[in-house]
Amino acid sequence: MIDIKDIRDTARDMLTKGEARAVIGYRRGSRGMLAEPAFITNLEQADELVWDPTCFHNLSLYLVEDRKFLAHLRKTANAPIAIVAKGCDARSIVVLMQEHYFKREDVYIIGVSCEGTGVVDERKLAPLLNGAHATSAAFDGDDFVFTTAEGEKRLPAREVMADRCLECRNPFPKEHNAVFGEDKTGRQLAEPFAALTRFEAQGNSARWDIWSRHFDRCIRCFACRSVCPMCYCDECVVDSISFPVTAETTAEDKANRIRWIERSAVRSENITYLMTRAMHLAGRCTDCGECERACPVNVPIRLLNNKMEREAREKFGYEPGASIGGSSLVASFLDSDPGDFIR
Amino acid sequence: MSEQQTYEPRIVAFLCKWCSSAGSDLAGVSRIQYPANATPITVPCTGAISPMYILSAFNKGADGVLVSGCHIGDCHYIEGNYLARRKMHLIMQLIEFIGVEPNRFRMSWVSAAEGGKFAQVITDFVNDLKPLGPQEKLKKAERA
Amino acid sequence: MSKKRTGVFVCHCGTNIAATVDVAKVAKEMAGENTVAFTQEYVYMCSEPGQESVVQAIKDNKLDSVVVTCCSPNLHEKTFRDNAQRAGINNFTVEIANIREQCSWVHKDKAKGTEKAIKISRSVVRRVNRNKPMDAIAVPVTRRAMVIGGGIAGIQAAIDIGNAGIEVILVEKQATIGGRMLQLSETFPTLDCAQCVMSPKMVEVNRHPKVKVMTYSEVQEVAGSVGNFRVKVFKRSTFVDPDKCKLCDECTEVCPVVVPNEYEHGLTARRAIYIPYAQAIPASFTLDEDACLGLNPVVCGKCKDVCETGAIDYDIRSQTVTEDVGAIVVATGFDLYDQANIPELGGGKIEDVLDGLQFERLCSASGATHGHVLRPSDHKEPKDVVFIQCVGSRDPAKHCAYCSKICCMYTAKHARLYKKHCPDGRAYIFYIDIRSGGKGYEEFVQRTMEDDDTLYLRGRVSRLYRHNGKVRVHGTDTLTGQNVEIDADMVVLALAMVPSKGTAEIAKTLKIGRDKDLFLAEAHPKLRPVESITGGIYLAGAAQAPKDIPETVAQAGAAAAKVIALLSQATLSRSPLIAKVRRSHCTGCGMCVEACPFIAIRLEGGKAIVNEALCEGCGSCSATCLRAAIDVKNVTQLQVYEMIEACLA
Amino acid sequence: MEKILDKKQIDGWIAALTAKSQDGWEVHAPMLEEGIWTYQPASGAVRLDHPNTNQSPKGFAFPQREIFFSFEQIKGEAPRLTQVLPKEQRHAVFGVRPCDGRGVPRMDKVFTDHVEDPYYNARRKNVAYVGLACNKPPSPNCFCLSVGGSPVSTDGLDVQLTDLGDRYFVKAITETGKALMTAGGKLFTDPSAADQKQVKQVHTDAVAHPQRKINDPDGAPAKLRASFNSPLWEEMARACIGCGICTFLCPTCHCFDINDEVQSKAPLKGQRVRTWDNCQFPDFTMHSSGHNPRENTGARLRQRVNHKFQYFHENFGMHQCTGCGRCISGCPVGIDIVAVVNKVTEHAG
Amino acid sequence: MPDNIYLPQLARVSSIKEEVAGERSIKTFRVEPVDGKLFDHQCGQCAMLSIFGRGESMISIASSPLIREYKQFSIMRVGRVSSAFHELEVGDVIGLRGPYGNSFPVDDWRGKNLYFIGGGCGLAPIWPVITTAVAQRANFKNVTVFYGGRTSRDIMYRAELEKLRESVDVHLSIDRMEEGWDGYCGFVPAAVMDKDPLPDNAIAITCGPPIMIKFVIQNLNKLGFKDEQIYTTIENKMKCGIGKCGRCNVGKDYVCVKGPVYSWAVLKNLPEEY
Repeated sequence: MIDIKDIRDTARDMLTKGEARAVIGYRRGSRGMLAEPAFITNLEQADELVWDPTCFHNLSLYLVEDRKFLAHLRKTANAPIAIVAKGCDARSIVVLMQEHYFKREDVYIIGVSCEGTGVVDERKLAPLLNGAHATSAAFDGDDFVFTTAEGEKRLPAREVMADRCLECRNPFPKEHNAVFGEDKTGRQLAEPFAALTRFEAQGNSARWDIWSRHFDRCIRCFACRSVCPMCYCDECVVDSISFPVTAETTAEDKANRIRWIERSAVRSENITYLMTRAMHLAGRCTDCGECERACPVNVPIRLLNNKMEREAREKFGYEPGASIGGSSLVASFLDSDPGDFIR
Repeated sequence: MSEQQTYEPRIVAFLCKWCSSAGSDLAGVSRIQYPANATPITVPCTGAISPMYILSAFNKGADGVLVSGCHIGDCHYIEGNYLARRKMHLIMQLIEFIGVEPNRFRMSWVSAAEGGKFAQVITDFVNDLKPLGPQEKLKKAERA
Repeated sequence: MSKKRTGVFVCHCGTNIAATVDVAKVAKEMAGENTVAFTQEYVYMCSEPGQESVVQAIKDNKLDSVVVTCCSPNLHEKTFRDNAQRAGINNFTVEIANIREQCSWVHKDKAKGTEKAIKISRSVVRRVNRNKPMDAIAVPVTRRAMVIGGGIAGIQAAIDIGNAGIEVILVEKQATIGGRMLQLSETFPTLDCAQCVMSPKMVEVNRHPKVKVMTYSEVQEVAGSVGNFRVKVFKRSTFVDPDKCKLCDECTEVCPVVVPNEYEHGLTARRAIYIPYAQAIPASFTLDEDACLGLNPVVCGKCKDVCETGAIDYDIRSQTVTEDVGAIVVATGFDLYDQANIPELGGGKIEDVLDGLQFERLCSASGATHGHVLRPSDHKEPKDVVFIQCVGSRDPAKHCAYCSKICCMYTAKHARLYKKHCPDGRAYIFYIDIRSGGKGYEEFVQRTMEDDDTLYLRGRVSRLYRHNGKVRVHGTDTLTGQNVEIDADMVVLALAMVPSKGTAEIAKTLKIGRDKDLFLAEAHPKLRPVESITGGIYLAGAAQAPKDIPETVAQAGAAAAKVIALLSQATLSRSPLIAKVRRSHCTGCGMCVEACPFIAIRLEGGKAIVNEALCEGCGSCSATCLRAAIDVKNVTQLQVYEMIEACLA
Repeated sequence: MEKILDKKQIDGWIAALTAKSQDGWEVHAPMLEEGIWTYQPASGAVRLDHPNTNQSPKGFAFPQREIFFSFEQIKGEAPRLTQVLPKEQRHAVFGVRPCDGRGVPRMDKVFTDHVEDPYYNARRKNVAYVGLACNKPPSPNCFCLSVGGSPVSTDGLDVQLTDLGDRYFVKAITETGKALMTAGGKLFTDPSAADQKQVKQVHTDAVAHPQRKINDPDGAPAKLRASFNSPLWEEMARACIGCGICTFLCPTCHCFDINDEVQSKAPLKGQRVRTWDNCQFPDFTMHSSGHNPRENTGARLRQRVNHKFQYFHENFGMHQCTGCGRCISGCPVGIDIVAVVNKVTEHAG
Repeated sequence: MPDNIYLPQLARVSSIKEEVAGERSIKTFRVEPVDGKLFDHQCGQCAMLSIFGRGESMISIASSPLIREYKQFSIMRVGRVSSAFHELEVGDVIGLRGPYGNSFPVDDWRGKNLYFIGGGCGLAPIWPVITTAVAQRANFKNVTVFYGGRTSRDIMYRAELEKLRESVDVHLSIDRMEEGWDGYCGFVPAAVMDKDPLPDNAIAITCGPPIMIKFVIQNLNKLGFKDEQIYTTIENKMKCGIGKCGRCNVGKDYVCVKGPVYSWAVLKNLPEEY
């Protein structure tokens, strides 16, 4: 069990000694039980830090934001930034460093092990609370404890945990500067890729029927990519809502942006967007599951990413976020890569 | 005539300049006949084929997409086809995963000497595409 | 900036295109393209009047770009680019739409052919719209050449290049140069002694002031491109200093190790320390590291002890040498098809069934039997000898599809050599048909049939097996329709020629293609027969296709001429179609750096930078970049995108 | 017109509306699909037991994608434009919550003020909203009472339903509403005095239900004006990821983009299309030069909040926010418009 | 205003003139109606120009309202739509809708001295006022035009400016000295200071790069011009032109409706979101 006091002490310690210019962590938000991202820069704020089953966010996103912000100001950081990171989040940080987005010494990783559990899936929780709204959530061994107006409700974590956590193989942040919680790597709460396997068991046309409805529903709010630390491109190639302009940018550059897809949120365009995103996350997605959680219309985006992840793992022996110096999935190859699909 | 007979699949064929495009030239020099359904786009190397090209071709209404390059070990640029093999594997898996017929995407190795093989690859592809009918799943609707 | 003004020139190619493509319709459709300011069709666009009309149209219509819809760009891209340049248009705004090889020649249905031709043309028009004029990159040339393979082809090429005053490095894998030709006894059709022809050549090349011979060496790695290759050569240690070695042979007498002699095709044995042939160049012994008891004086050290000149030194290390050259000739020669693939003919397991080269060694005065034809099993003179042609050749179902070209001739030669050695012996030749094109070749075969009383049997041999100390040969004479059964004392197989074992490896190292039969591929079967598909790399000899000696020597000379022509230029122009980084979009993730096969990209200040001297423009970087921050000039993602659009319009 | 409709009869009413003879309404009602409530064409089995729909019903009059016109041009000729107006089809949207009902007049303001938007009008005139009062707040983030609304508001609605257990109390708000009810004919019965009493009680209880609260909604416009340069904006937007959830789910967000979608380049064929846009996207206000008047998430959060609580109020005398709470519930990172408005207004004094 | 405000009128390009060459080139397009007549406009108003298949762009109308046969637009090549404009040829047909926005209160300025201060492509939005003032020369007292470009090649409307000298004062400037240049050398705000214009009974109208406008206004204030005497125009990204698409607002006002013309007295009190 992680004692939140340890995290708070670490944060305070880092700030006091000037070893970190900020600590990115979680704090209680204004919406019921939910935690929200917090940017701690002074000692008092450190006491706001929380660690509970609603700490969904992959905070490494904010490391990306931080770098963009510094770049915008043309500043360099005077001290590292500290960040609270779960297993999946820490792997994201590794991928970001693998892609030279920042250096190892720029980040102080306060690892938190999810131990035997993970984060809650609000959609699984809601029916179990019978319409009540939880005002707090806490870890307790293999259970989650929720407070509602009707009193305390204890539920086995497995029943309300997010699929991504059930299927997680590495709930322990291997890459870290400090770490809290027990290393339960190898715990097997559910088969890895269980949801994917279930989905894939269906035939081609059944899969299409399901996906076509999902693709129809997408409203292209881009929450999936906005919430994703890997989607750090200044301009998304497939459908951008931003365009980096520098002194070197010519009118021609601006005029010649490729419109791979239209802005219209129609099925064909949504598919191309989501598929491109899946391709671009292949070998980079560490299955933090934030895209799927953020999606306001419940598109199971994780399945797409999982599919790529499993292909990479099974066919190319590739694990995203395994090492900072590792090769990238699509920029490397092995002689033994499968080629039997080629005529 | 039934629709099946009149339907002619539209194929975009990405050919590497050194092997498959040359192989396609050889098919021409050898006058080996094959269906006219595939429009070639010559690129320097299969390694230069972005997965976006495949998705875009389907988005713009291709019934099938072919990627053809040098045999493994023969790449003019040493490793381009290795990189392509990996990328194309992923994109093919993804396309199939969402329920698009896997036969709509094809990859082949055709060397500069394999004119006959090139013709065969196109012929087979067209034959495999015909029963599938027009590709509507990924295609941008004319007017929606 | 204003809109591009493209001219589209549609070629009929006589009826080659016009018969199956409605050329007028193609021109009309192209005229509807936004950027097309002029269209024209003509019966032969590549002819003088055709080209002249293009120049005129460019001038009259102020065109800035040209699309010629005609044959493959491999044929006339340069023609039309040069032509357009005469009219003041940059080379790189001229593109070819291939509607002949990739369209009219392969489709009969005119409606469909026309439709496809329009799509092809339209896609190229859209591409050209985004083409940027640019200048070729000038690169200095390294005035040195390398020849890989020290057989007759390599030696000839090296001498020819050296004679032009250009430094050459001749790299040979074996301990001596000379290759296959040095193993032959006499050569057809003149029956002159191979070694008598070969030895002076070997000496000449070895003594040539411009040629450096590296034997016992292999090419490991090649970087760079035409004009500037950097080659790493692995030079194996012979443990013998050739300058000190006096060829006294005392070392072999004390060496306790005996292994089969590969230079004699296993007909004899050699020691761990040996000299391949008496005429070997360099004239020095070689210590076979693999066979030696361990290069360790404690274990053996007898050769070292006995060597008076102190030429043997166990501490000489193998080394990797880096050589900068501007051009490379590949002459890696041939091997014979592996008998193990043909079990019905003994699969290489019957002692008295020999291959052609073994028989050459038997006939050779320097060979195991000092020129006496004796059969291996009992060292007796064979009285009935069966020669079988086309073994492994011309058999697309099971073996090699091609004709090995020289077997008819050397089998006839073998029969005659045999008859010379054993005038009372009987020679039988199984053949499919006789191919004797070549100066004096047909006469040579006729003489073999008539004067030397050789029995030519038209047909295939179905089986060979040992029978009462002889080899029973089951065959059919298709002329009489009779089954033939011969109990032979010796059988000689004219095995197919295949590219030498190292050829696959060297092709990979050099990035040059191979054809369907795995010989090295020439850039064009007719017009560029000695060039590989990679600039600056040339082909000579049997590594490219089966051929005889005069043809090999001719090709070697041609390759040398190409090298000389190339290296006579002060600078070479490199294609400017290389990668370009869009810095605003580059995040410095380094994927392109990793994907680049040419180590042409590096990260600097958080952005990718392309080394223009190394980039080959393959585009692997561009397809790998997640943010389209790197593109190959004139084959940009935008251009491909628009081509896709055009194909599906 | 006030009537009682047995819950079992609602499908009958819908059937009556859908019937050709009754000018062919297309009826839409909230359905649960893949874990979310969406408006879907309804033919039967309608049970209005949804909390609130995932997306607001604004799309009926202002769809995410609207084709303005198509264009065609052959090289050398003038383009031909063909106006594409929405199909004449009447839509009755059932189960609209009061907050979403209050979104309708706000959208009307935007699209009819200054100049009329022909596409919005063409659709709007054919949409009827059949509302459903909130007996208790359907979401923990509801705050309609703070923005001048109420769980029993009838603003923007044509009919209001109130759930009385086994039956609905049905009240026509507009003439269109009356027509809708008339179509149901005998399915409706007259309310008894007890019904009248019960509905009053339900409404009173509904309003009394605790909700989230904006502390000083009336003072907000002035206080926000005064806080334009407050450092709070950037601080509160630190977590903002710039996605479009808050605006795309909002019943009153109306920003849009206009683009040409090209099917063929030569001959030119395509359409000019309007799509929803979002003030939280970085390129929303970015000039071609790269200059962006609202450069960071702070400025963009301020735009969203000020638009709803200051600018709209200054222009039309009402808050643009109707308190549905979707932007709060939907935000992946916990940006909470109630908390934001409260914090800024508190700091403004 | 037509029924469908989003449906553009077709207009044919009748002449194209390259004003400034180079990477950020400027071309002036004169367009005439394909059929029917064009809308009337007032000085300072804008129109939404379409290239079908490319999109729309809001451009200020550079011709005088007194000219009804055609409208003129000077467009700098900066992005997607403007690049497409630069590829147009005479005879091509574009789309046009408008007019949008407010205008300069020219009628209120009768009997006053007018100072026009422009920089770069900022001459185009105030050009209709200049040409109107010249056409109705008697209505105004002194009319003075200050205009500057980075180099002499960046001066737009060169010939027109020379012709203007016949009736009004024209002071041209470039940033750095060039051979053969006989005008002022230095930045536009300094060029204005150099001539020391008097604020009495005067109106100053300025348009150009934001940084230039900022210093022009500072200098005008120094010279004694009151904020009410200074006018400028602003540009924000626009899509609809009618205050609905929600992106061009500065505070509660949509620039496409309440702008683009502002007196500094008004503008300086608005949030700086432009």
